[in-house]
Amino acid sequence: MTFTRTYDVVDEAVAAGYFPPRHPVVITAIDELAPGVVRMAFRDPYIAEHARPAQFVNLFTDDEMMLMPRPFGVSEVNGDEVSIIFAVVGKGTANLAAKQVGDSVDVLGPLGMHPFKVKDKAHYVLVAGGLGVPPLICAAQKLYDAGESKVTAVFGYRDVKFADDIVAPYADNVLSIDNEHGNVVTLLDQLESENGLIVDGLDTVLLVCGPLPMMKAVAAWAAKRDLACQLSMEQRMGCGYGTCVLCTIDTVDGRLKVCSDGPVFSREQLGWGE
Amino acid sequence: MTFTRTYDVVDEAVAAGYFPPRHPVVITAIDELAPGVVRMAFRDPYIAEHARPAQFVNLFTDDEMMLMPRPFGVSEVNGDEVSIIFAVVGKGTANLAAKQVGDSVDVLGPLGMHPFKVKDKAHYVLVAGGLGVPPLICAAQKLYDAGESKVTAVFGYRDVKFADDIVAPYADNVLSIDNEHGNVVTLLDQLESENGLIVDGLDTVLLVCGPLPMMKAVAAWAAKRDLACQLSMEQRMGCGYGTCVLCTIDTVDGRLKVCSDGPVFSREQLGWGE
Amino acid sequence: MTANTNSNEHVNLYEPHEWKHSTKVAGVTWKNPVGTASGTFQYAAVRWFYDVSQLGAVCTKGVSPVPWEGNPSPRTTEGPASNLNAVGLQNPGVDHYLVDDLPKLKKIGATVIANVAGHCDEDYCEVVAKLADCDADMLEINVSCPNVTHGGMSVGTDPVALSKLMDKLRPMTDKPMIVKLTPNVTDITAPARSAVEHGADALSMINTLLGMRLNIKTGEPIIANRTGGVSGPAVLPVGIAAVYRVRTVLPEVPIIGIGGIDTGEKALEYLYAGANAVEVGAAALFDPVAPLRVARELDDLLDDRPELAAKLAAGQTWR
Amino acid sequence: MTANTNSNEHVNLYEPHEWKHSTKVAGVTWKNPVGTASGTFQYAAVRWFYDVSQLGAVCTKGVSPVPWEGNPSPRTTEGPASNLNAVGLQNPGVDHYLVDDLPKLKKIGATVIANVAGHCDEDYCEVVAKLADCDADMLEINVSCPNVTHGGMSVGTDPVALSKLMDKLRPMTDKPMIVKLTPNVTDITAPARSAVEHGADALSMINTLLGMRLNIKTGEPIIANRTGGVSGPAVLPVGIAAVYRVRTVLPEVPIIGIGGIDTGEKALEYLYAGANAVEVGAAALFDPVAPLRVARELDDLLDDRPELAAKLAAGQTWR
Ligand SMILES: Cc1cc2nc3c(=O)[nH]c(=O)nc-3n(C[C@H](O)[C@H](O)[C@H](O)COP(=O)(O)OP(=O)(O)OC[C@H]3O[C@@H](n4cnc5c(N)ncnc54)[C@H](O)[C@@H]3O)c2cc1C
Ligand SMILES: Cc1cc2nc3c(=O)[nH]c(=O)nc-3n(C[C@H](O)[C@H](O)[C@H](O)COP(=O)(O)OP(=O)(O)OC[C@H]3O[C@@H](n4cnc5c(N)ncnc54)[C@H](O)[C@@H]3O)c2cc1C
Ligand SMILES: Cc1cc2nc3c(=O)[nH]c(=O)nc-3n(C[C@H](O)[C@H](O)[C@H](O)COP(=O)(O)O)c2cc1C
Ligand SMILES: Cc1cc2nc3c(=O)[nH]c(=O)nc-3n(C[C@H](O)[C@H](O)[C@H](O)COP(=O)(O)O)c2cc1C
Ligand code: FES
Ligand code: FES
Repeated sequence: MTFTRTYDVVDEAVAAGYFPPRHPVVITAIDELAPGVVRMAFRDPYIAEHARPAQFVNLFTDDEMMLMPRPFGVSEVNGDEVSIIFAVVGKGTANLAAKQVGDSVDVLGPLGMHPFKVKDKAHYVLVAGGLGVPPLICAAQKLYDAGESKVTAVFGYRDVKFADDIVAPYADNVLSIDNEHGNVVTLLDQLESENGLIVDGLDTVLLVCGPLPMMKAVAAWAAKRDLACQLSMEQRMGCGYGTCVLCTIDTVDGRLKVCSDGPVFSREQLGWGE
Repeated sequence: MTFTRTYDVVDEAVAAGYFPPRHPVVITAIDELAPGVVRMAFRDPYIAEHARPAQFVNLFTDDEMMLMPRPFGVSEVNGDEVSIIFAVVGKGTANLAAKQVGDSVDVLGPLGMHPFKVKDKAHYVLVAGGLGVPPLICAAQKLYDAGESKVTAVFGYRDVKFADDIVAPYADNVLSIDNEHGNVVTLLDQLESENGLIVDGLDTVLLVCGPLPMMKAVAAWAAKRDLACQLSMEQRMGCGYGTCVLCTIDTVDGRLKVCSDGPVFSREQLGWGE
Repeated sequence: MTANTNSNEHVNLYEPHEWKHSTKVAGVTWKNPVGTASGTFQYAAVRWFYDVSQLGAVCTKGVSPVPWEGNPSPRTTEGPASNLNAVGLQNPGVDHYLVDDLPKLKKIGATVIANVAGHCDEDYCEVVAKLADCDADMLEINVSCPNVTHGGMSVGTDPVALSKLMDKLRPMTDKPMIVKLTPNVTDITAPARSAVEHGADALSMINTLLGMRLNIKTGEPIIANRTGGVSGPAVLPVGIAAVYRVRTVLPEVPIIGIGGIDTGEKALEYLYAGANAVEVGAAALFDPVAPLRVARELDDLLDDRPELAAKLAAGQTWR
Repeated sequence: MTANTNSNEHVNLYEPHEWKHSTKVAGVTWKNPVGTASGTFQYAAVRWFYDVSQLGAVCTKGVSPVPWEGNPSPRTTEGPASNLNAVGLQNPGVDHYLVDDLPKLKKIGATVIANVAGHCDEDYCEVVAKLADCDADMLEINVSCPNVTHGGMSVGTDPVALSKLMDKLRPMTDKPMIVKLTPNVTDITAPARSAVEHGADALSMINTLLGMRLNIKTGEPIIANRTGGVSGPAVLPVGIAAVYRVRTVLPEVPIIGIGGIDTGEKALEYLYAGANAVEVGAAALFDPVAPLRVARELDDLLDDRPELAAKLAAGQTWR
């Protein structure tokens, strides 16, 4: 092959007015937040600059038996450094989890044409279940940087509360719960009864990511109260950038692509909780 | 998977009375003898103890896109260390050449049920062309250790004479030539005219390995003089241990397997130079 | 140790490049022998990554008479060195294509192959009727999708059904018509002959192999459609054999080789097997710029093969 | 970081092992569901590496009425995650088999499947006649080798020819007869049905896919036979789809799943697709002990799947 993989391709693409192709980045940190839950950080100035909440990156294993991309939501950005948090659920995530600081990994992103909309001043309630936290950490960080809105994180975990500390610096309020004690709806009810839904005169907007049943329950909860509710969806993907139509979900507008028509959809689009 | 690859499997197999399966070994040395010609050494007590001249080892790349074994003749054995010498000719050898000291590589061997026969006391003329040198270095070393025979190395190279120094300690006489100045037959003629073919009363036996045309020419040369001539053959292989019948060559006895009916065949078997 | 036998020189894909080696497929000149494979190229997505007009050709996603919603999700998983897909030809329909993708691609100067999908002969006819005088440079009739049913299996597996279809389509347009064949047949030379005898100007092959994966936690199929089409590196030898065998029985027909191409070397192997050009599919899922990279690698490899390059430029092939 | 989600505990393959999960194929009990695939197992070679009687079954290399010399060399090359082979069924003939491999294997207590090869119906008949009362536990009729010709293609691609062959073979023996199918067909369920309707007690699938590679330095085919059969990890999804589809139309017939198996997990996937047992082929080229390792891995995986394990032991399947 005449072409080596180098980060140079990012600069070359950008100089020519294009989006960066797949390229290698250097891992700057990798650690286990909870059993089987890994945080990985890598240096990528382009993604760091451009990533918006609920956008994701495609990571590639170094085993060509597993060629398909593994998509992960961007969680935090610190300078040039981009963090993701993922659960080891199969061979691909096991391969990625075995990487060391200083190793390189191939990445494509940031992807997802429709991220969370966080421009309006509001009371954002960030509702996540399990490995749904990364996009909401990213949302919290952006909202915190903008400094105009109120942010309440409502996180549900299976057991270890691995993301509370991470989101805390960016949120006004962090509520969390594990499976044994209830779920995020328990927390939402509690939030409503304790603080009401209008905080400092700001309307409540729900940003949600997590397992399907949890998202449906939250959408139903929001629908009953007529709250705006944006949900970040998952689907098995091919390309991640809109070329293969492999990642569709059924919406009231037909079969839409999670990668390029999403990953964020409104509950109206999903027809949930009507 | 429940099974990890470890050198332990060698001991386990041997303890149970079996031949070792594929197993990882640690690379102890790797350097370039000539442009594109690599010597690699690895620690493998089993192979070191059992390898006989013209036996080979199957090496495996760490890229599962290239699953087939790469067979290489054992060249030298020093204590627990086994050396091979190979040319980088394609993607597999390029992958192996990119390894570093301390890396591990999977190996199966020693393979080849019919090595050079070097038990008889004789004047062994070791004739090699290009990357045919490894089995002859191995033969020289075994003959030197036995200490009974006379050894003349007759090596033909494309250009750099990368193996003269390696074989020298084990040979009574080293003759070599590069393509620009002739070929091994030139040297054999010279040897015959200068020393005659009976040295110290010992009959001459030719052990040969190299490119096909060169081997045929040597076999013809030997036939004319009615000299014993053993030739180590190559063929694209599947298993390397006799199970797949993928490595056949045509002999007077029919299609035989290079790996388990060879790799060494007599010129009579090959029907060459009659 | 790193033996420096592979030139690992980095090439900037974004700098202007004069293509050195063109090809000709059924009279249409491609600026290089590398196109995209249908279903892995959407202009709206790929245009962000590179100037797609640089490719030899772009083959667009299959279009049907009306919008199709395709199969339910999940639609994809992976195999060893492969992708499995069961899109089921979701697409917004030919009318949308004619006012959106096609004019945009022609505006930037791309050589365009319009891929035609159908569930029955009438579908194909309706689409070809609408494309008969459009701006596309070539039509590719996809009679080989394993993920839609057409009386039980795709029309491309039945030489007689294929000949009847071609007899209807051929009179409808003067555009060069490529028939895209499936490897899921006993003998690919049979539909190949049938297509050519009934008016195909060129053939492309292969479409995906029928395949399946199950989840060993649940014991159930991963893809909602259960089976899907296998593509990517794993299918390379199957695609090469298909091209070689068809070339052997049809020495004159232009052939576009498809299946498992992700490097210039693999593209070259197809050309030696007898292809006039190639299309790159799944590789674009693993890297958006793969088709352009393959084209550039091949352009350099052809420098050392003047005989092959000359044949291709003249519309001939290695075999 | 290394997440310790995979148990990387090392297991000694050579220690005595009590198999926990058996299977039953056409009335024959296998001590575990993993056998060798024909053509990748020769007793004389493999016996050095492990006690082959430990396997569920050993399927031996195809035998013909007289010794065959097979194809010229080179006979092999590789594809991405695959092997290509064109042995052309070289073997020393059925008479040799009856006095050499078979008695040796039966002496050590192996469950033996004798694989039968032929160029024409008479060949198969002659071999089956000689094997009719031998010690082999099962016969596997290989009607699916892509590397030998039988009127242009293998008899396994033509359901009618296959039914005629089976009508001849079936009355010749009471031994359980497995018919081994090729994936190189338009619809694998057609020969499957035909075989079963004409007396096959079980089916095995898949044999190799037709494939090819060329040398890009010379532009010529690498294998002397030009095309060869593709096997190994790359073909996994194709084999699984074949088993699943046949299982769907033939709910009762015992099926042996073959193709791309190199781990217990992949063997398990075949069982979930509907297979009663599996055979391991090319993996033995990459590691001689692969079949035994797969068997041991599967034996552990079945511990957590009592429902599946119970069905297999009773001669039933997941689907
Ligand atoms: C937009 C998006 C964002 C995501 N963000 C996160 C995140 O921040 N953290 C996190 O832990 N996980 C996230 N996921 C899920 C994550 O991509 C999968 O868990 C991961 O790909 C599984 O890979 P594997 O090889 O371990 O699993 P395997 O099951 O071995 O993978 C086989 C194939 O299926 C695909 N696949 C399997 N599960 C999923 C899934 N749930 N979603 C999509 N593809 C899947 C894999 O990508 C691969 O192609 C996200 C998924 C999407 C679509
Ligand atoms: C018994 C035996 C001993 C050998 N000893 C040596 C040695 O000591 N030093 C050395 O440099 N070479 C030796 N060779 C040749 C060596 O095995 C090949 O050069 C090497 O496998 C090429 O691998 P590759 O991936 O770089 O080439 P590729 O062409 O990319 O390989 C593709 C496939 O073809 C096979 N292949 C390609 N060329 C050969 C060949 N000449 N012989 C066998 N298989 C081939 C490869 O193993 C692989 O399976 C020996 C071959 C045999 C059979
Ligand atoms: C996601 C996806 C969608 C596809 N859609 C189409 C299609 O609409 N029409 C078509 O003719 N082929 C389609 N194909 C097949 C490809 O064009 C190509 O023939 C096949 O994938 C083999 O090439 P590859 O190995 O390079 O992917 C599709 C393939 C993939 C992976
Ligand atoms: C070298 C080789 C030789 C084979 N010979 C035979 C044979 O003689 N008879 C047969 O039925 N199948 C033969 N096969 C096919 C295998 O038995 C098996 O069906 C195929 O390789 C797919 O399984 P795998 O992917 O595990 O290899 C052969 C395969 C290989 C690789
Ligand atoms: S993953 Fe390819 S379109 Fe969404
Ligand atoms: S390589 Fe398998 S028998 Fe020789």
